[in-house]
Amino acid sequence: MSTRSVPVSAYRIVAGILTFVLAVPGTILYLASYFWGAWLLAGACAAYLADRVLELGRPAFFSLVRSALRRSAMPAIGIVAALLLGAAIMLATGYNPLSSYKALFYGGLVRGWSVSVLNATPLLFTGLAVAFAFQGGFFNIGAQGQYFIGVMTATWIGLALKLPGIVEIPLIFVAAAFVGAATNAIPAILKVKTGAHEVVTTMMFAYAISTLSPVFIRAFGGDPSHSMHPYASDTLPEAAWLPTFKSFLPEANYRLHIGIILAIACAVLVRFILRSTSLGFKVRAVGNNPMAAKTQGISIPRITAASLLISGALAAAAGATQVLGLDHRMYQDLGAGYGWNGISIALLARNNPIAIIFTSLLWGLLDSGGRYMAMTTRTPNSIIEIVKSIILFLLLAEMLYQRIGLSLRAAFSRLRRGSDARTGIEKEIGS
Amino acid sequence: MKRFVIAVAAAVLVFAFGPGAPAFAQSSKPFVAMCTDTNGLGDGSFNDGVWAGLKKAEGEGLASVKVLEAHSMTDYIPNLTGLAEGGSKLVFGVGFLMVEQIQEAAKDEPNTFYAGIDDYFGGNVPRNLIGVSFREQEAGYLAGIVAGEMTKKYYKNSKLLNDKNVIGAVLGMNIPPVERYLAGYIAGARSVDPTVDVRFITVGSFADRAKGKEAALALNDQGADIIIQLAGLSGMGVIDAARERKFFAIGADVDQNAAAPDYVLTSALKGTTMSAYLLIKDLAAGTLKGGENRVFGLKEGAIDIAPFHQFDSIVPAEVKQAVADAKAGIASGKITVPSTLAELGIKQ
Amino acid sequence: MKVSGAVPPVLETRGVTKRFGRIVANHDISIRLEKGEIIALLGENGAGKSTLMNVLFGLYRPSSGSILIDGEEVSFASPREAIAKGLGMVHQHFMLVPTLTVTQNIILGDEPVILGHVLYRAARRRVVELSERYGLHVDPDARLEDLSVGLQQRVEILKALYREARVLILDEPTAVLTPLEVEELFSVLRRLAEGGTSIIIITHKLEEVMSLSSRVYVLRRGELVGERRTSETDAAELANFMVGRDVVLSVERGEAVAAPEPILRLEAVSVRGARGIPALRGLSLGVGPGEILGIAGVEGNGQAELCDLVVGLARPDSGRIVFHGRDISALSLKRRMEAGIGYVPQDRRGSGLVLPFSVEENLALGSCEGPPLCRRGFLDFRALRENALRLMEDYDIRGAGPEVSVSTLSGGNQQKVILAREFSRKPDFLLVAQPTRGLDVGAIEYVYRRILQLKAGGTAILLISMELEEIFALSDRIAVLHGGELAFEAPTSRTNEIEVGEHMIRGRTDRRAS
Amino acid sequence: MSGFAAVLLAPQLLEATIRLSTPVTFAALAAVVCERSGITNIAMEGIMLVGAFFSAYVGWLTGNPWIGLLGGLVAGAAFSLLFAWATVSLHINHVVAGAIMNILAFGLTRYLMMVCYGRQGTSEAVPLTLDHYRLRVPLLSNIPYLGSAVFNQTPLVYLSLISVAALAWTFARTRFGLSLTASGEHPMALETLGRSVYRVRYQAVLLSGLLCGLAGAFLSIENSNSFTEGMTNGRGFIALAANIAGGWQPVGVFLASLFFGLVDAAQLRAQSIGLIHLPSEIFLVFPYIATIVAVAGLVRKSRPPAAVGKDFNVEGGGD
Repeated sequence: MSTRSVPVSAYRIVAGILTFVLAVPGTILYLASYFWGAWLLAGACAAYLADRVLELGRPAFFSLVRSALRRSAMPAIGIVAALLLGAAIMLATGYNPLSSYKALFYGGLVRGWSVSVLNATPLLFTGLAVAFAFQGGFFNIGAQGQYFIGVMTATWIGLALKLPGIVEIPLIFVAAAFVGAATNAIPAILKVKTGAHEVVTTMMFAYAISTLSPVFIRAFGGDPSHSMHPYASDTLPEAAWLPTFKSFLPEANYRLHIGIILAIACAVLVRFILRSTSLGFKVRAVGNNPMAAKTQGISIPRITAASLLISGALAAAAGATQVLGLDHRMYQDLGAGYGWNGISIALLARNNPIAIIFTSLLWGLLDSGGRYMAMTTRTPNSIIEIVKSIILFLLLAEMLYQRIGLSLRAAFSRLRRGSDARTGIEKEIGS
Repeated sequence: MKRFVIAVAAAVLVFAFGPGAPAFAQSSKPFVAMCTDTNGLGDGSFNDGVWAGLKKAEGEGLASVKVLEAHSMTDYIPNLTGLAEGGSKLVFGVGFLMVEQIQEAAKDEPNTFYAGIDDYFGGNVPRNLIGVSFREQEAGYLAGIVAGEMTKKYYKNSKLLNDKNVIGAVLGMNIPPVERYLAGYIAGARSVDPTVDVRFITVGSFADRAKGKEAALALNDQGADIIIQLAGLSGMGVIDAARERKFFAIGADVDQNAAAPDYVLTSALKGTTMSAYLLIKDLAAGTLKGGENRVFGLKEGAIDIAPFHQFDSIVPAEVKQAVADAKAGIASGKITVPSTLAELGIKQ
Repeated sequence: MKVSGAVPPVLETRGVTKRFGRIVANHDISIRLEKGEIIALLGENGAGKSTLMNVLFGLYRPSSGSILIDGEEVSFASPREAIAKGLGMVHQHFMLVPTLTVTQNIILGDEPVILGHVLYRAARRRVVELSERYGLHVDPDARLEDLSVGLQQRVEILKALYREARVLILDEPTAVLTPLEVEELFSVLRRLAEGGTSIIIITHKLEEVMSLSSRVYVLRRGELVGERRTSETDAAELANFMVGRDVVLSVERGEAVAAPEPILRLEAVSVRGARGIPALRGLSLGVGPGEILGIAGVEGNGQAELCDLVVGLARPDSGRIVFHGRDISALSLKRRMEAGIGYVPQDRRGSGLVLPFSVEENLALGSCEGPPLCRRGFLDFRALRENALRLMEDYDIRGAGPEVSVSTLSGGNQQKVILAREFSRKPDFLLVAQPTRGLDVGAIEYVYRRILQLKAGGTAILLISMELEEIFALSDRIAVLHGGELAFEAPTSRTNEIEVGEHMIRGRTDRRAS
Repeated sequence: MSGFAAVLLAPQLLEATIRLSTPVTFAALAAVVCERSGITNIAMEGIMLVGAFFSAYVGWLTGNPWIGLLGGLVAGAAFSLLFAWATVSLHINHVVAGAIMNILAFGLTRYLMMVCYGRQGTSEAVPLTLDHYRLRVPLLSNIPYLGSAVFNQTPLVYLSLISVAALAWTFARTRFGLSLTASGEHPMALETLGRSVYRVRYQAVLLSGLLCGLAGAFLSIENSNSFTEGMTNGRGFIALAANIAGGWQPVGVFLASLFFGLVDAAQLRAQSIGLIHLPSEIFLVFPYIATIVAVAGLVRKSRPPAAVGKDFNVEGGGD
């Protein structure tokens, strides 16, 4: 209701600058296991909130906060409930949930935080890839395939060209994104021309790519008679490696590379594309109602193709980051499941790019914490997979909450009214 | 030295784990651990083999042991370093997929020895790192001799054999260790009879049992009466097929006779067990040396062929003699077994 | 609960109320139906007629109130129980499975079976026998999707008869029928009533009420506002009841500026429909500036194809479309939009709006290519917001701010969003299809006023509507589409509803005569 | 020696085709039942895996493969009911729910491996497999070419053939089949005729769970003798493709599954004949390519059930 434009005060400028200045180093420090970076982030939050208060005025601000809290209540409840269910399963099968969870979170958030971040990096990219396709109404179930295309492209260029890193790394990213997009062009064309369902085609492409990848690795794996470990290609020259955090933060884990920063930047970029560009607007329109988009002159095939291509590019960027940042070579596919996990992450974030940053970190920490748990307790870390699927289930089953809410309300009203009437609990949902 | 390590390990544990410190670092024996690759224990192969070596050492009172399983490649480093933090003195990383990770782990944890089973490290190897690799072709060669002899000359000894002089191999994926096995196998069979027909099929996965079976059946349809499995878990399917169609299977890596005692003729043994055991023994004796690649072959006692079990009577003394001769020849260097298909003139 | 002496009504409701969340769709409704009687339930769109019928039929459960059959209170948990009690329903949107045969459709849900195995031969015999008994002829083996709409409705009625329905409820049965088919339907219904079946017909068409039913209930905004014997009332009184005031929609149309040169012209355009059958055959027409041409016709006579063709969702098989003297047949929808063609689609929620989008986003839909809303591929949020605020003010869009999702708006306000979007582009030509379907009277008047304003500004308007009233209220000229051909065309002042209705039924009389 | 054609024409190829296609046939039939009722099911992979695990586990515990089979069926049914609850009652998007079910199945079977066997990888072998009950049909098995391949088979292979016929019959002739079709084409029509769409869809998903359970049991206790993690290896997705290529018809789907099986069997054999020298991966990629081609090529000729994948909500419809 506050549409009157508040004159931009000096306070707001300061708050804005402060938010940015605190948030960026805070994020980087925290990701690098400098946990005091959290203070900077808290400061950034405070500055941001102050800015919002100044912008909206107090009542509007508090109603905004309330609605934000209400919106985040369900995910929080879902995650807690999933952990409780996981605990119940552990108890039932003879494992100690308390010590397991203690190890899980200690391992994921503190001890193995750098591993959590490393895990989250490719997942953030594939999550964005899946989400972008979703926004355009398309289910890219084969992000795994495009991931490997990205890996191959990065390996190939990394090995073939000997350029300074400042030139080569951006070049590799651009090329990987391009080839990844091109890979998705085939399912896109099949979808547009024949209607072949993308769930099948992208999946089969992913299988085909991962089957063929050894041929590629052999081509770049040096002489097989000398190579004792043929699943991997040759190592990329160091010039093509992504810089590590250690190069500017000495305490950081030496494997931690700046891929996560690129991924977060990518998430911000994707949000910007979806929200603020004409293309993103059209993608969302087509995803939500293709018929209406069409009658407003938006070309469905073109937008479908565009969202698929961008999706493919993002998945390929995941592969390139993994090669340049962590592996420095190509490994054969072992079903690492970046594609599948990308789907989970996108679903959990409801395709919101900014939320994907957090869901991918959640997945990453569950993975690394789960391993720590398996290492220090006897609990098998496959329980983590179960907990993950329960989280997904609980967060997507809105109906469940409506049901529970309705029956709770009915139960209350029955309590209040005694037993005079059978109150019909209807499975109504207002439209 | 030993005491010092334990003290360090204990300190690490206190800091790392707090109150819930695990129980495994309490004995005075050196603590030895292994990380499986993604196939995990129960693969009837490398992982099980190394684990058997650890158990053997534990049985002899040389060490206390622990195993940690990996489910994806990103598990490797945390597993490898985590075990060192947990006080392990020697950590085995199983499988060539860990080659990069184990080097980094070794850099990270200089006070722990790392042994990469099936790994070969080029260049300068860190002083706490040991590469353990094998001459699989020698095991393949021995199996090839048995298969070639039986299918050519002694097919009348068993109803499971035929007179077609065809033998087979089922491969999981087309990778060099598998290729080395196969090259040795073909060379061994040809050393018996140059006209022997050796056929092989790649399944495309180390975990698709149904397809492994189908590949073996296809080879059997083409007359192969002895088939070696070089396919990991898919190889279980080869044994399934042997049981169903009644032909001989040859196991690989470890003695797989127990999987189907009536059909597994023998197994080509890769001494993951022996190599692990030998390294632990060195460790216990304080003579373990890092910074090198150790290639275990027949000569070192890490490559062998499994006993014939109940087929001992079917396999004639001549065959056993031929195997023994080959062993001697290889050990003495008189026989050099080819390690690639290219050397045999087979195009890939 | 029996009234002593008298035979209880076949069907009765007492104080039925149905709420959806906070919306009250039916409030305290009591109706009564005697054996062999035909009653009508009259009301505008959204008056709550369909909800009431769904309550009767067990699809919805009443929030309060009771339903009595033969004087006994019943409570239906599902349609199955309603069917068992002798209720049969013919839905407005047919509940028929297009890929199944007529016989399968009729027996579905009540198949003659032995151990789960359907006795198709017996079922087919039964269907043939039924259709002969009631004169409802239809091929029992035809696939449903191959039948005409009229025949499909027969199948619906047969479905009810197959279940030995004593009460037949028909929801807007004539909406999709040609007048000839309507006559046939009515005679079938009368015959059924004579045979003892009780019938409820739900409609918003006064003539039908007068010609068919013996009693009529009028619903308005979910409430029962009147009950009359048909013989004791007339159309005017019922209309009054229905809309809640005296006069409907006499809008001051203003005279069309006589313009010799049409802005948009269709020249002998032909096109095939979805299943390859010619949908438009050599259609020619033109609309001039400041003129409204109303296309009357029964639904399914080529209106949908005409829309697609004019706006560019389909290409003609032959003939041309000329706009401002230029052939635009090959231009894409987008190019035509840019050239000045606007479109208010019939299906508001399906193809007019992106429901999860906010009002401002919906208003920007289609203008997201360049200035003023978009610069170099980036949306200008401030321009978007200003545009929305201005249009919301201009078009009286109420109920929410610009940032609120349109799905929360009422139907009338949603339609206003579409009008605002299309009108604000100042089109030279506008295609309007069914602009007032499902709107309340206030909204209808508003929509009419805006359309006429636009016309006064010199825009050429092609109005497609199934409502004759609407056509006559707005058009300067009226054309009738029948079987994909132009059956009739005349200035509004020189024709009347009877003449136009005749052509809607019979098509081109001149050709028939020759 | 013997040429390419000789190998391809050998009866053993047909046998191999049938063996390779049997699990896919079961799963594809499951897809048909589900999709014809209006539920898009991509959870087949997961349900199969759960079925395979429990078949092997119960078979190992009891020593009787038939009881193991029952265990697999019950587990498949129970797991599929969870899927039905999610899609039908909780109205979660079908594809999304299916994806979650797959993740759950992978995690669950791995977890249960640790709980039940204390290790990963491969489970204990069942003492007796269903292969033991191979049945040779007396006269028919003497038919040249077809006889040995089709009429000297194991129980679940016969059952898959019977299932195809039974389902074809079901769709053509039974009340249940008619309800399924109506539920997938026009659910509201079915609902207004007094038959609950929810109920029909629950039944359909349950039946598909049983079929997937059979597919899993085939893999673990008929074609082999123990459970191996991830042993379904994408067969659930191939089944989805077979369902589309087979035009949502039991017989069509059976033929499509056979075709995929044939491609796989043929590529394995083609590798060992030695006519063409190519990296083995080139052969291995054929089945995937064939799948894409089949789906892209055939998808236009048939059309999916009109309401497949769409949520159905009795009172949610409104206007």
